[in-house]
This record gives sequence, structure tokens and C-alpha cells, in this order.
Amino acid sequence: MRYEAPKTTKEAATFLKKEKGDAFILAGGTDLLVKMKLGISAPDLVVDIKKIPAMNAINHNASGSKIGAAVSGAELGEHKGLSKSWPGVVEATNLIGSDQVQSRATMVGNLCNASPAADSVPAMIAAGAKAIVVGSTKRRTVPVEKVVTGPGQTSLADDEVIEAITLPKRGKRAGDAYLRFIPRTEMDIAVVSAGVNLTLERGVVKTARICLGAVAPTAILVPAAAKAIIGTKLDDEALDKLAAACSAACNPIDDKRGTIEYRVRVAGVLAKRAAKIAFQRAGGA
Amino acid sequence: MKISLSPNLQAAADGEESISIVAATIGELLSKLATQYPNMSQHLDAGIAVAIDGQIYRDDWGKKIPTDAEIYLLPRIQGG
Amino acid sequence: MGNDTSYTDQKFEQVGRRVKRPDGVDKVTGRAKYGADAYAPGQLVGLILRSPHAHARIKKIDTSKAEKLAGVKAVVTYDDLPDLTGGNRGMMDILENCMARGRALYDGHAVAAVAAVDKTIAKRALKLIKVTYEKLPHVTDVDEAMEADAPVVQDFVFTSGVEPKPTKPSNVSGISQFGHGDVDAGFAEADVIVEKSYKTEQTHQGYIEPHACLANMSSDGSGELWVTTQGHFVFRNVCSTLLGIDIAKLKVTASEIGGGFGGKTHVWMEPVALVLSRKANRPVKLVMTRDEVFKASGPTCSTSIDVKIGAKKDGTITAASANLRYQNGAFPANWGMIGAMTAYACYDLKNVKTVGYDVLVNRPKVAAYRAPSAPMAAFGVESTMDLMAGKLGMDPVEFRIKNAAKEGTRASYGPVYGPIGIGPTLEAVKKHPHMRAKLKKNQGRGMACGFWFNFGGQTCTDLNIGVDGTVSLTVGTIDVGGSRASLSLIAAEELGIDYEQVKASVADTASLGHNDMTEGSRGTFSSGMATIFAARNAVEVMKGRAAKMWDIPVEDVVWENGGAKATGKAHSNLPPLTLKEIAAKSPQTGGPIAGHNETVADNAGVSFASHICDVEVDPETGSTRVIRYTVVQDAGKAIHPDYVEGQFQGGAAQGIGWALNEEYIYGKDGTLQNPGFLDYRIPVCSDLPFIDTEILEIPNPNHPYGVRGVGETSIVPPLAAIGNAVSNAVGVRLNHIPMSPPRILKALDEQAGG
Amino acid sequence: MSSVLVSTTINGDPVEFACPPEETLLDSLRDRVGLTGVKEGCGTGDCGSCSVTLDGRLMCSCLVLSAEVEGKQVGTVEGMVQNGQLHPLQESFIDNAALQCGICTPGFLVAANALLARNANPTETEIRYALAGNLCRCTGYDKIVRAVQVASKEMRKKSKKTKKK
Repeated sequence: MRYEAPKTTKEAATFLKKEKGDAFILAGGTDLLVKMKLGISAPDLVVDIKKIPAMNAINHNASGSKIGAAVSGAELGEHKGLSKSWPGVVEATNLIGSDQVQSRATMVGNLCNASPAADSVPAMIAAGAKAIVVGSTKRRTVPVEKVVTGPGQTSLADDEVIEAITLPKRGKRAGDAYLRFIPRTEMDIAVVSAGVNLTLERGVVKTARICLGAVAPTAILVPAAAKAIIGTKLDDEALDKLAAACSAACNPIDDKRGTIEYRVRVAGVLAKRAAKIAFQRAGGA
Repeated sequence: MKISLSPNLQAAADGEESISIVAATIGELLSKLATQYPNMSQHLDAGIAVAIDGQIYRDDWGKKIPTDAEIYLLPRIQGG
Repeated sequence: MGNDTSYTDQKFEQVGRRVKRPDGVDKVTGRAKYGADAYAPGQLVGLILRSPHAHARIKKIDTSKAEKLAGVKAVVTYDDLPDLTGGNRGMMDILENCMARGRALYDGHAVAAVAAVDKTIAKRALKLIKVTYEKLPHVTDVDEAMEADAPVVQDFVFTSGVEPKPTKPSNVSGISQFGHGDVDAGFAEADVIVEKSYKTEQTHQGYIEPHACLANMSSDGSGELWVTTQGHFVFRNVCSTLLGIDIAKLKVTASEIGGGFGGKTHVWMEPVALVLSRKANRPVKLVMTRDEVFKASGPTCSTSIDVKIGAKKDGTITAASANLRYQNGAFPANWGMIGAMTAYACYDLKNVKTVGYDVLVNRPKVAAYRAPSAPMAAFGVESTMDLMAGKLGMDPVEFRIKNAAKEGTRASYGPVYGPIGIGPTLEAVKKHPHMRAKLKKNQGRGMACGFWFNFGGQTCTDLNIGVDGTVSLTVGTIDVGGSRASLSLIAAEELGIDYEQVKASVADTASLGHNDMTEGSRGTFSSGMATIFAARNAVEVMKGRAAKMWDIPVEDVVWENGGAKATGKAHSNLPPLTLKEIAAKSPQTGGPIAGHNETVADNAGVSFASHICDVEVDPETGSTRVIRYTVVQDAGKAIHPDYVEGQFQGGAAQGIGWALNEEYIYGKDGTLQNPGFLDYRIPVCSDLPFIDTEILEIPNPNHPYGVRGVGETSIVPPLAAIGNAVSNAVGVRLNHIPMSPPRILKALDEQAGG
Repeated sequence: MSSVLVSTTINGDPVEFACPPEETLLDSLRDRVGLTGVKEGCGTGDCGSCSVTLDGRLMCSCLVLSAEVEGKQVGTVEGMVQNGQLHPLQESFIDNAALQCGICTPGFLVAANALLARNANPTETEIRYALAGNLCRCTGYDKIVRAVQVASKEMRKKSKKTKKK
């Protein structure tokens, strides 16, 4: 195995392009090193992106936010402006693992690991986040929901690296929230999760995006669930419809972490609870 | 003296709930048990514990058995 | 022998103090050396190749490519571990578990091993070993394994305990029955009968330190083994037998142990390390990875249990029975038998019958786990006790008090009890403020009782007094949870000196006589007993020395307050001699002063506990949180109360994990799906509340200080206590452990639907 | 296989070692630097026994490649003793019987120290969540949480005293 730590994103993409064997990006390493330990991955090349300045920056201003791919969960959580604008996204990222893992784990790593149960991903998708993708020859911007195509699979080309995640401009009457279910209080992978992002106008939900995790091969946006609450004050009837739409959208599997039955049922419960939090954060009564 | 047997040892003693052996010590008791009940050998190999008035002894041939004591034989067990 | 072990009521100066442990500084600074912390010049890295199949015939193992790889110094298979057991099937099982012999019996069963100059080469060598398997049908569930058409795990196993002797091999290795009276008559007498079946899943001890050793065999046939173990003397004897080494020529040194809970009472890979070292003629370090620990060490049984209790309207139990089916992994054992012995041990029953079934499956060889077999049986019995109390309209504590065993009760496993603590723990629960604390919505309170035998066993202890009057106490029982502190307190108590003047350490196998494992809660009990007598032995020596110093008859010397005193008017002018003064003159009065004791410390005194638990259940997700927990247990006498509390709390925490989240999950292919701490979910710090403790001291009549073992019983009640609390919180009775959120939600749904 | 040469600072001391590029910081610390206070309980970031600080941040050394620590500051349990004095957390763990087998203790100490560095007066809940990445199987965490509470109080008292001076 070779280890490289380039100084620019372009350089990183070029390393990837040139490598004939298995090449992996190393950001926080909290997935990659586990796979290496368990013998699931045996990289020929590891490209450490933490020495790339653009990857380490958080830009947050009135026109939106940009979070570098190497920014750790802990750094994200310490950013007051982001935590105020996008509490759901920040909390979701901060739920990944222990304090030890938070010092290392990144949103982009969480995304590119392409687990259906990734915590930050439903929150990012609900928030309308986009990924800035840099290849050896060109750059492009992709909605986060288009990055993961299936368990362990992404739409990125072999020479492409995500440099940063952008979040849209945040208005006043807006709120987001993310909840996941885990059997313990910490250290577990989500059994099922829900991210909700909404805006209000005169106390009524104007726009909404609802995304579920761990209930399908990828995180899924549920437009029907959004529709169920748009135009409402999030009354019980709307919430029940939201929950039903979420449960209906699920296509989960039975595995060591949960059953189909359980995931379908609890997806609705969590979406309801997350919607209530997002509504409150948006100033809804 | 009367020696009570735990149910799983009874088969080796022709199904009797208790047997009669006179022994001054645990060692004597176990050796007489082996000669008088050859089928006990598998249990003796696995280990037999001797309860004297409710106190369980696992390995102690020299332990004296009071004549009026309640003697109960049971399988030997492991701990964690 | 001949030491009087009877309890005598006495005032303690040292015993009962919460002193600093002697290994504390080493352990907080990182200086303490555990199994993986030893290094030898020229050491090789050992790795084991394991079966990926639940059950397979091994047709061929081709090691030729691995042997040729540069840097590989030894490759071994079962050919390198010939059968030297002389027909001892139990030893053969251990050997076969260390290395498969023609058949892989479970996912993770060792099939070959390598030793190489570094980890990278060793890993590459493992990949070069080609094993040709023929997959065989497998079975991992205990009930399925008992079915007539189940795949037979071991063809040498015929069910014992049945007449006539079976002619066909079976997965049921043994059937054991316990009890007394006539249960049929008892049930006929009952006003109310409750019957229920339960299942518990397999759990692992989950010690944080993986198995690790450093083996160093010499070409002269002698060897050394550094290893993390609960019993280095037993490891020495087992490894010597399996490998044909003279016992005296294998020196085993126990490292600090990073948790055991029964899981380090067996050898798993130590013989393989020794064989690799012998073949390579170099030291070999072998350390399990976490997934190897889960797959190839010894977890506890999964079980399936039927319980039936009958009672009169006034709450008197007229009969109780249970069938207990315990899965022992791929090798025969008697864990079901032990479950059958413990099930009703808390109660005074006229008619009781339990039948234990020991069953083989394609899972790893089961080892002891803290009060082995008792928690599952208690889950069934204590859950049913609550159901019965509910049917009778009685308070569950009162119902248990009414039926509790006491001195003179015939135990359900046979003998008659001496003084015991079940009644007092129940009375303490009844009085405890926890029982009266208010509960909120979706919260519930449960309680349950537990029992464990406790053991003593072979023990050997040395006590040497230095010329400066300080004392080295050398014991042979592994210190798992702070016993060096407790034993030093005992030595100080006997000698009449301060704790600080005693330093306890654990000897290697070349330096002390045989000691049994630290198991069965025996560490402080049995080494404590040997320490008392070794100290009394040393006191006798010192009295003799004092007599010499004074030039008076030894009969005129007594030992008081840490020194010798001359008695009688003739010597009233002689000021007492302190231990220190006697020690200082020891070179001139006969040489070193030592005390010694070897004993079989039987009679550890049975132990009982009652636990109270509050939970909160989220009815929409099935999530359960333990919000308050209290342990009440009889310790006989708490030598070092901090570490007694620590045992109570640690056992309760393990029980809580077992009750709620921990389980081995096998796929349809018979492979383990969750061999890691991510998905084998032991409780984390934020999962638990503070665990309150109440130590009761009902002296063990057969220990000079009244000590009972305290290490194990605390894991017995939690499963049922939590089950009872969940039932009281949301009205559903879970009969399947762990009570994971999907199981609870399903039960809630079924309740709402039906 | 070509090794990487790593120059780093460990517990304040300059250290250089060569290792394979795939080697974790955990393995290098134990097998090359001789700091065996850093323990491997799982190797997958689930138990926290290998906790270290890297430029002041708490992490699992099993999830860090040694090549990554070039030019950085590594802190381990061995660095907690200052001028021959035990750290208040170390004292408190001994005094409050917060360890039984002790294998998890170095990781807990490093994690608790990182917690108190950013939050001098944590609540019980904050302590429990901050230590959730460290598994202990012996204690049920009771005495560990109490020991951290005691140490935090002691450390606040001490820092008040030094401020007054």
C-alpha cells in the first residue's frame, strides 16, 4: 500500500486517476480503517485529503454555507453559525459515533461510504445539500441524493473526489431536524432515521423535504410525506398522514439491526417527531 | 449412614434415592461408592460434590463426615 | 490441613477499609502489563486461519505455498497437534476446539496457524493456505438441534442419563433431573397454575481484553508461556497434557487480566501458540482480534425453558417444575444441568422437579459466564413468579418472602441449607426507599431474585516477612477485580499491622503450588482463607523468634496488636516486641520468617441477591431505558467494600445488557453476523444510571471472617427484574431475551391487536 | 513493501519511526514506540481502549494511520503523569475504585481528560455521553462517572487556587 497526502484537490484526483489498483480517499478514516482491519478492503493506494486547504474550510454567510470534505464532525459542531442555521444537519453529523469518532468522521466520508444507514445523509438531503465534485479534468456540482446509488455504490467516477458540501441560503422561518433510532443511547448504527427540513409562512408549512435513512438501499426522499404537511400547521391529522406516507415509502430489509416490520413502523414515528422539532425550530407554534 | 443422591446420580445406584454407606471421610465415601456402585464411575470421572449438612465440598478427601450429618451427593459444577 | 475454618465474630481493624489497591498506579499510568503487552527478543507474529463455514468436512489443507513465503517460520495444522490425551474425551474436546481435526464444527473454528516475522507476512501467509471444504448441514438453534432429523454435530455423543442406553448418536448429550417431592400431587393441590415458555439468546462475557499470549518453547523441551488467564496453573496443566510437556518444565506467568467473567477459564489458542513456537524455535505472540474473540472463544448458552408453578390462593407454592434446554456449542458440557440445579434455589418448595437438557449445536464451545447457567433459569422462574403473584393478587415481594428458602430448607438441587441470605435480601428490598419512589407514565418497576453456589478449591499461599517488617504476600489466584487489595487487608488483619505494610502479588507457576482458577467467586474467599492460615503460620514462627530473643519458653508468648507479648508475672518486665523488631533480628534468630498454607477451600457459602429495577419504555419505538437500579446482596463479610460494590454493579450492568440488547445473531448459513462491539451491543456509559448497592453481611459459618463469594450472583436477577419492570411499565410480558426494541414493539402491537 | 518514515511528537518528546504505510497509530505506539498503555480492545473504533489525543483532539489510535501523524502532537496515558505527580483523574480513579481489571482505564483517563479540558464542570449526563465511546465491562461505569465528578471538582478547586495566587 502507498500513502499520499496531496496539497490540492486536483492533485488528489490525479493520484486516483493514475492508480491501477484499489485506491481509497482517506478523510476521517472511521470507515476505511475499519474495513482494512476486518480485511474487507486492502487498498493499494490511500489518498489522505486532510492536507488540502479547501477541504478543511467552513464558509458560512448570508448566501449559503460550504463545508470542506475533511471537516470533522467535532469541528462542524463547534461552528456556531452553522449550528444555528442547520441544527438538523449538524446534529445528524454529530450523532456519528463517539467523541473519538467525532474528532475524525466527516460528512463527506459518511456520504461516500454509501451506507443506507449513514446519519448525516438524510439530513443533508432534506436540507437540499449539494456536493462539489472535482475530477482530474473537470468540476461539477451534484445534489447529495444523486451521489449514492446503492449500498457501497456511488455515482462518482474513479478519478472524482468530493471537495465540499454546500447548503443553501437559510431564511428566517426555517427549521430542520434529524432523528434516528438506535437500541443503545450511543455507538450504534441507525436502525431507521428521518431528516425533516421545512419553512413556514404565517405559521403554515410552506415547503418541506423529508428524507428517510436505513429503510431502502439508499436514503430516500419522500415527496408524499412532504405533501402531507405542506399547507398545514402540523396538526395531528397532518402528522398521521406524514407518518403513513413515510411508512409507505419504506423498502427495508431484515437484518441484524432490525426487522422490516419495525423499520416501516418506526420510520413514521421518527418522521413525525423530527417534523415537530423542525416546525418548532422554524418558529411554528 | 444414609447418603442421598441427586436424581441424575440415582440411575447409577439402581434408581435408589438414597444409599447406605458408612464412611468417616469424603475420601472413604467416594472410594466405597466406586466399589459398591461401578456405574458411578462416569459421574466420579466428571466429578461429584459432597454436601455435608448443606455445605458443598468439591475436593477434600480428608474432610471428616460427622455421623449424624445429612449427606447429599450431587454433580460437581463450574463457575465463571 | 487441620485449620479451623469456623466463623468467629470479631472486631476488624483492617478488614472493611476502603484502601487503595496495590496495582492502582500501574493501571492508571499504562505501566501494567496485560496479555498482549509482553515482547521477547526475536518474537514472531502468530495468526490463525478459521473456518468460514458453520459445519464442513475439511478435505484438504495445502500449506505448501505459505511455508515457502519468505519470513514464514512455521505453519501448523492438526497434524502438529497429535492426540496425546490417552482417551480422555474432555481433553480431546479441548484439543479439537483449538484446532479442527477433519471437521470444522462452527464458524470461526481454527483450521491452521502461521508464525512469521511480521504481521504483514503472517497475513499474507494465511491467504496462501488453501483449505478444501465440503459443506455439511448445520444447526445453531437449541430447539431445532433436538429435533429427530437435526444434523448430528458429534457422532460420538450418545444421550446420557436415559434408560435404556441410546444406540444412535444425538445432539442431546445429557439429561439431568433434580428436585424432590411429588410435583404431580403438588400441581393437583394448586388453586392457580401458571405455565410459560421462554427463550434467551447467546451472550458473550465481553471482556475488553482479547485473548493474548506469548509462547516460548526451547529445543530442550521446556517452555514459558505469558498469558491472560483466570488460572495459569490450570492452563499449565492442560497445555502440558495436550502437548506432552512435563508440568515442571512449562512455566506459565499470568499477565494482568483485562476481564474474564469465566471466558478466560479455558484455553482457546494457547496450545497453538506453544506448538508454533516449538516448530519455529522462536517466541510466538498470538493475540486474538475482537471478531476472533466473539467467534472462537467461549460465550454462554442460548436457552429454551418451560416453567410451571402452582400455588394456593394464600400464596403458598405447592409445586414447581421446569424443563431447561441449554445449547453448549459444538462440544458436550453440562450447562443445562447447572441451570436445572439453580432454577428454584431461592425457594422453599415441597414439590419441585427440574430437568436440564444439554444440547450440541454448530456454535463455539460454551464457557462459563459469571454464575453460568443461572441467569437464564432465573429469567424463566422469576418472570413466572411475577405472573403468579399477579394472578394471586399478591405483592411480588410478599409472594417471594412467603416462599423464600431459609436455614433448614431442602434446596431444589438437593442439600439442606445452612444460614442463607435470600430472606434478608427480600426484607431489605421491601424496606428500600427505591420501592416507594414515584413512577411516571410508561415507567415500571420490577424486582427479581438470584442465586449462585460459589466455590472454593485448591489454593496455595506464601507470606514472607522482610527484615524491615514489611510483608510480601504471594498468591496463586488471578486478581480479576481487586483481590490483591482484599488479601493484603486480610494479611494485615491477622498480623496486626497496617495494610500499607503488605504487598500482594500473583506468583508464576514455578514459584508456588497449584491454585485452581479464579472462578466461582473464589478468589478472595479461598486465597483469603489460605492467607489467614499462612499469616497465623507466620505468627507462630514469630512467637518462637520472640521467645528466642527474650530467652523464655514459647508457651509464654502471645501475639497481640501486631507484636509478641510475654505473658505471666515472670516476664512482666519484658516490653512487647513488634513485628518489625522481630523481623529485624530474624537473621540471628533462625533466618527468614515465612508463613505458608495450602488448602482445599471448600464451602464458599451460597449467595443470594434481590434486585430492583425501574425502566421507561417508549411505546412507539419499543426502546427501553433503565432509569434506576438497586442491588441487594449478601456478601457474608465485605473485605473491601468498594470492590464488593464493584462486583454488584458490574454484574448488574452485564445483566442489563443481556436483558436488553446483547445477542449472538446467526445467519441462515450458520455464520455469526455480529462479531464486533458495534453490533454486539454491550451497555455504554450513557445507557446506565448509577447502580445503587446494599451489602448484607450474613456470615458464612465456614469462613473465619464469614466471607462468601460475591463475584457472580449479581448477574442472575437482572434479566427477570427488567422483564418484570417492562411488564409493569407497558403491560406486555416479554418471554424472549434480549428484549430488543423490535421484540417489545411487536409485543405491544400484539397486545393492542388482540 | 516500502515503509514510511514518521517524525512526530509523543507526550512532548520528539519521536521518529519507520512503519508500513498501512500501519495504524495504535500498532506503532505499542510495537515500535513501546507505549503499551494504549490498548487494543477491538481495533475498529468501538471500545475506546486505544484513545489518544492528536493535536489535542480525542481519537481512537486504531482509526489513525501512523503516516497521518507526521508533524503532529500525540498524547497518550503515559503523558498524563507530570513531574512525577499523578494527574488528578488518575488519583481519583484509584481513590474511588473506578477500575477493576484496568484494561479500559487508560482510554477512560485520556477521554475524561479531553472532556474536562473543554468542559471543566460537566453534568453526570455530559460525562456519560462523553465517555460513551469507552467500553468498560467490569464496573457498570458507576464508580468511573463518580471518579470523574470528584476529579473535576478537585481540578476546579486547584485552578481557583492558582488563579488567586
